[in-house]
Amino acid sequence: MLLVIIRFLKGPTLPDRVTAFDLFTTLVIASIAIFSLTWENVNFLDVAVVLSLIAFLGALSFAYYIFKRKD
Amino acid sequence: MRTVILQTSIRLLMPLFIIFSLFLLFRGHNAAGGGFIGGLLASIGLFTRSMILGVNNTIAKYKIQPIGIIASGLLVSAISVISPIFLGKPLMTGIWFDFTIPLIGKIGTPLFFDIGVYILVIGVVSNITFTLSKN
Amino acid sequence: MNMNVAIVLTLTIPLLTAIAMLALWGKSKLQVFIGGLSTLFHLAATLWLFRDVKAQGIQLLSIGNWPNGFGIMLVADTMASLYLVLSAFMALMAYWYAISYIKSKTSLSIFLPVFFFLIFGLSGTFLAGDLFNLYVWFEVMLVSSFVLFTIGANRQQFEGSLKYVAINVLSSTFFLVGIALLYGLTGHLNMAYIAKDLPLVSNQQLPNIAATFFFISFGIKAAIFPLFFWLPATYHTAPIGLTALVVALLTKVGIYALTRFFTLIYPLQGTILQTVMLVLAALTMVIGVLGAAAQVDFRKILSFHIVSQIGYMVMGLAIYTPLAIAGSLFFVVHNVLVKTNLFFIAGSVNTISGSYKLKELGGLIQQTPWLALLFVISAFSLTGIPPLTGFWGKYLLARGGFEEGNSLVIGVTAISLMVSLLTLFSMTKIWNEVFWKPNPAGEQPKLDLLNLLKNQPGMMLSILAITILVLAISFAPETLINWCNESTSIISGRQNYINSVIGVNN
Amino acid sequence: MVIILTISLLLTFISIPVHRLSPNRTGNWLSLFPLGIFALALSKLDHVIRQGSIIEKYSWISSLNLNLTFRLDGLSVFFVLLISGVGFFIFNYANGYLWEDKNKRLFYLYLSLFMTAMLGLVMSGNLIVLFIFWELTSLSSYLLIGYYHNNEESRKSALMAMLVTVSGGLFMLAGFILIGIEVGSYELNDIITNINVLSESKVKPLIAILILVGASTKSAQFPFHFWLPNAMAAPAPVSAFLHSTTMVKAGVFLIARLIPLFADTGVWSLTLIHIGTITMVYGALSAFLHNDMKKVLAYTTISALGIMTMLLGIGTTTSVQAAMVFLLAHALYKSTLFMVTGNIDHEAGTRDLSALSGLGKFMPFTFYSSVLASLSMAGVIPFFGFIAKEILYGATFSAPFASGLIGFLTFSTGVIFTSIAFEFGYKIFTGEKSTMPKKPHEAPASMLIGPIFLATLGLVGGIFSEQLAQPILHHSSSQILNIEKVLKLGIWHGFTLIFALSLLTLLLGYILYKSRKNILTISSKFKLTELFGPEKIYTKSITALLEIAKKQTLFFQSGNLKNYFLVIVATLLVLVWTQMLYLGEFPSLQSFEELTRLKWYEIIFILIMAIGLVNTIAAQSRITSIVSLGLIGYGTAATFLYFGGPDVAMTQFLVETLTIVLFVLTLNHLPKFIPLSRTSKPKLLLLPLLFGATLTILLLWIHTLQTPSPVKDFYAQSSYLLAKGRNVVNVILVDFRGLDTMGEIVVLAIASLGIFSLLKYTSKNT
Amino acid sequence: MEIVLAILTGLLFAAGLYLMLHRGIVKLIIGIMMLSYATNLFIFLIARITRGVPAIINQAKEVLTPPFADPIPQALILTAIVIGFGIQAFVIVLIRKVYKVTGTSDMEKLNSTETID
Repeated sequence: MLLVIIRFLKGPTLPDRVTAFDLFTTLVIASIAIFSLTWENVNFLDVAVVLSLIAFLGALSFAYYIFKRKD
Repeated sequence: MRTVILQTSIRLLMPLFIIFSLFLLFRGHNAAGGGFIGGLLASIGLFTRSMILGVNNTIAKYKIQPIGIIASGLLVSAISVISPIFLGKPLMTGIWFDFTIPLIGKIGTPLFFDIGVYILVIGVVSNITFTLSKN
Repeated sequence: MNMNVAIVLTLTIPLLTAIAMLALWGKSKLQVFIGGLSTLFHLAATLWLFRDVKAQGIQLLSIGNWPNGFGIMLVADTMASLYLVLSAFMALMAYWYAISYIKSKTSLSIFLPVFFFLIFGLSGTFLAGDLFNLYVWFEVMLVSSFVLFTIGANRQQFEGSLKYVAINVLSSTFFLVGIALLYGLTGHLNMAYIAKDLPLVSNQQLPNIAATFFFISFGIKAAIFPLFFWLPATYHTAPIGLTALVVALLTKVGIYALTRFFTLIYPLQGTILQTVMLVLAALTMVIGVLGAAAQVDFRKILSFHIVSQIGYMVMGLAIYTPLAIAGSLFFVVHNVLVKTNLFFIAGSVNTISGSYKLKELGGLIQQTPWLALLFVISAFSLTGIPPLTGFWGKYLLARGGFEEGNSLVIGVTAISLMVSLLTLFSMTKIWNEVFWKPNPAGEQPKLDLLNLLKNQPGMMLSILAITILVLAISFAPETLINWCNESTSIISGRQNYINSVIGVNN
Repeated sequence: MVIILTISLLLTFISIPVHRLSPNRTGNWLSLFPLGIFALALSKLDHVIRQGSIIEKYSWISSLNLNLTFRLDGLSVFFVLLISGVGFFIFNYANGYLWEDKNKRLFYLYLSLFMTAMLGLVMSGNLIVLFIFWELTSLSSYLLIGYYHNNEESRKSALMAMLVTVSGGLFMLAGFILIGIEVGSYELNDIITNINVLSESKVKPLIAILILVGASTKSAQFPFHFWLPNAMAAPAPVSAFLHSTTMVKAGVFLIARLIPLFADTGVWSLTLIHIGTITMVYGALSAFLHNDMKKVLAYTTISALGIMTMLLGIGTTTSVQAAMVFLLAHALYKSTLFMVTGNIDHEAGTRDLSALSGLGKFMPFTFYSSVLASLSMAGVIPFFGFIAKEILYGATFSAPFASGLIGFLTFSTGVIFTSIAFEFGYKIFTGEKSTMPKKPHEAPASMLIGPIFLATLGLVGGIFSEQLAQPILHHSSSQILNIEKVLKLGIWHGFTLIFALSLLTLLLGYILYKSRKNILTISSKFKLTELFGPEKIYTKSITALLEIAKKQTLFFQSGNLKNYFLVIVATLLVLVWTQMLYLGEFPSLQSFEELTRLKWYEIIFILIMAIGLVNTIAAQSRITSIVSLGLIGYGTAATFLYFGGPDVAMTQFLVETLTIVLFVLTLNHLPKFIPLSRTSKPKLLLLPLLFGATLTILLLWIHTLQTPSPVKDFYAQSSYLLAKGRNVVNVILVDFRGLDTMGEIVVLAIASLGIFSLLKYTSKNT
Repeated sequence: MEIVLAILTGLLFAAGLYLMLHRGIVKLIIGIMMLSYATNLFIFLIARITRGVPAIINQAKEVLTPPFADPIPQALILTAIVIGFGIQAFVIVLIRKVYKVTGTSDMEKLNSTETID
């Protein structure tokens, strides 16, 4: 996780950061899953599912932006 | 953004978004979820679709008129708020029907209220995102 | 079961109308008709509520039929219902004005639903018996006003609204922090319960600090010095027809919230905040009126005057004697009527002459003597020339202040009297420049009352109606003064409010 | 009395309809109203003289204990007669004077409004009612002075008059309110009956001063006099009515009214005598030094008002009687002279004393009235002015203190008055005809009735003073002081010292008149009239006020949002810290010990949030800062999650994502960061840090208190049983606190409408 | 934990305000957003936090038994988040418009409404 952060901080280009962010989201999803296991509560798992569904959009919109910027 | 992979995947994902959002909506009273979360999820799905397949395409497919959706969402909520009045009870008094529906649970005005929220959120978010992307 | 049908109607009429406006998107004739009916019904509902409150005391509505204190409660006491009637009346006036003012169909289609959402928010604000609920109503009202300020916007409107929004976001932040602090201290969100439990809190500083957050937050809304900056940046930018209701009531909602908070939840008597409020009230009056003196634009002068007049209302609250608070309430009613009317007249002048700039206007006393007369009544009422309404407000406050006897209070009261002189100064400036001075563009064709009514029917009707009401209050202030006194006796006897809310279950 | 007011009010309302029916004779028709009032008052006179005052009381605002009380007693009946009597002539006069004026319908409206206010003022038996009419006279005077509103001077003069009189009125109001607080009533009768309550009050001298300020501004006493000469911008009938006969005497009236209350207050009579004497001398001297006929008359009026104030201040029986006699004499000759001036101005086109001569041939009737009025002013036997001067000299020379000085000053004033009377009654009408802007001719009849009648009355009244004036004046003055001693008026009192002084006045007056031209030449070298005076202070303070107003507005309302934030937050922090330090009761550090321990994954998230935070601030590009913002948002959501808020976390995740996407979508339309935003960083950081620290402290502080929440427990108990939901948060949202959610979705709907309108409807007209 | 979170909240408040004080119009909105995180955290923390136990009644039970996270602040935050979202979305579009109309992103240049003329 820290490695992701370092990538994020260093950049150097925008796609780097975006990818880092995306990876970060994945890590968050994973950590939530673990968390939900430790507390034995299913409710937390739903959060992970939701997050996994929308994480896609974040990356997509950044891609969209980069796309547009290059035009 | 019209890559084939994305286009295919969103077509596949769309039903998933909708179903999961409805699931969250109806389950909300008893576990994490609810109208707002469900509505947001559904509208994010719609939004993703419109980013990939185009706004007009999405509007055409789902016959979306944001202002109308907002109005109907508000109306559903408002009716569930007001209806107890006709039974001589204060606004928003929960009225529950006796029967339960599998998967959803008990039916009552709070549920309708939540459905109203769900509809409204879809309307609001699609209104915002569509006007933004059209502009 | 606690239910008052009038409260229900007060809230549901504007909500359903707003929904109807959305559903009938584009069918403007039908919308305007329904809207007109609904503003009338809404006024009727508030009057009904007011009558109920007068006859039976505090009216409650426990939303969701939950035991008191656990659900959200709507509470209507005399003050709240008086504000409600006032706001419903102003809504009716603003509606007439707007539908004859707004020419563009697209503006109208946005305006109508938002206008009714605004009424919804206003009604909720006055009825709220729960702090967080109050926050929600505030936001409904604010967001509506954001939208109204930006309809069909020009550069100035955008700039003004951006500042307006930004400062109000800050205000909402303080509000939420205050709510959180009070929840942390008492475990309640219901105002009456907080009021009951707050004195029992072991720590004495934290309630004071929480009150400070509320003071700043409401103070921003009420436009007290030094928190008023958003007002002169915004109020003069948007077309008057669109924002009349906001201009009329928004700051007074701040005053309402201040009065409610500092009489019910956190009695002001003997606190540091009382002194602070007194001093700030004096500064607000002076700075506001000086701002008005400096301006050379019809609407800008009026905007700064709002700030100045807010000072009087805050002063009345801060003096904290029954008479002074009654005076403050009277002043609110007076000011809402008169100041809105002045804004309306400014809009009407603009429709006739096409400008708000004093140097581009002139000669209106010859052109439209009737409008001049209407202006004179409102303007001199604002400056407190007897026996117009402003005088009674000024009198009640001055008497309340001098009676109190504390030297700071007397000083502030004396300042308030002097400020009314400066108010006169800037009102006569408008009169001089707009009405007396020869029109720089040469003589204009005459417009008598009938012409005016034909050219701007809704606008003139509302101006006339408000003027008649102002005159009626001027010559027979007894009733209103009694109502104000009654409201404040309920405020001072806050126990009554607390008991009514809590008592049903105990 | 209410009937009198009703008639007058009716006059106000019908003035415009009457004008519509008969545009050229409006004034004549309307003058019937004051005539009627005069007759009515006359019919009541007998009753007042025989049986004392008539009081009518109507309850008005009972919660404020405020009644509409009117009283017709010796004093007020005198004023009512004066107002309505002169009013009758003024309406007729105005008809001629404004013959060619197109806008005169408003003039009659204003004039009738004024008359109503003035009648109400003198008849009020309640201080607040009196104040209401008082302010109305200021207001109507404003409208009348500014009647020629196309002229900038008129507008300025009107404003000046109003500001001065209204500011005085405010002092007076404060004084009245204090009386009300001390005595518990505003009724004149109650106050007089409870005079000892007021006498024992500590604030009585203050009240006296406050009221005197009000009276002085209205009655143009030094140093508030300057508005009156400027008020001469008004049409002549206004000057003749308001600014010589009636309104300016309201202050004198008020002082007379309140003498019973304050006669025993030292500061009252001292102030009055000082102000009065100064005003008298100052007014006379200024009058002498001016050449504009209206200005000269204005200054003599100021001087005369000074005399009345001084006389009332002296407060002896004779002096109060003298005040009333002089008031009447002055009213008669001064209104005549104003109308004469109006005639000359109207028909000859100028009112410069030095430029006028030989008018007598062309304006015989005007000449006649001017001569008579001037003779009265100079105090020539057997005019009423003579009687007034006799009794005036008598009163001043017998004043209880400084009688020599006061008497001498009064005498000198009399000399100046006489010299001015020569100008008005002799100089301008005789000799060779000078060149004038207009070809002079006699004024129309309606402009002559007034001057001729009033001037003649000055003569007749002098001869038959015992029959005509004595009863009224006796009762008005006895009303003031409860005087038993009967006022005796008559021409002949024998060869007394006073009579000698009267003759001397005439003689010296003539000499002064002869040398006036020379004195004026000398004085114009020194520009005596333009010396530093109260008027300069007024204009300077108005300019300064505007300057300050502008500066402070630009300072506070700088237009820079940053400053607004700074000021607001600074205010908050100052107040919060004052509150915090005021009691100085801080929690001990031990109370923090039982706080929850950290877990490793939480540390990581907090670290990430901190990094995101720093990165957001430091970011050079927009996209980086937005991504970092997302980091914080997700971190917050994770925090919610870890501490038992899956709903909140989910919502936060969703909203966060959506906001960022929205942001990114609009990013192309948004500006790049501007480097200049980083100029004053460290300084700017201070306040936010303090703000953050304050909130941190508050948060921790609250944690040291243990507060049970019954609401929370209730929700825990009844969420499933009563509201049939297991997710308490959701149940709160849709049921317990569903109204919040209703409001919240309304907010969303409005916001989306707003965005819709911003994007759709404004793109064209940018 | 509370101390750390409280400090973090304070820092968020500080950072939000600091960003709002900048001249750049985009920083204003970022500041507003950060302020709203801070407020939400503040409300969340005001009730004592409880780790890992959401306020959801177990299928087997009928009432919620301690320990559980205080649901009231959560409900308040939910409302506040949504309202905040509405306002933020509006502001984002607004600043886009402001920039488009005025052509400047410097807050200090946006003072045409407060001139005296």
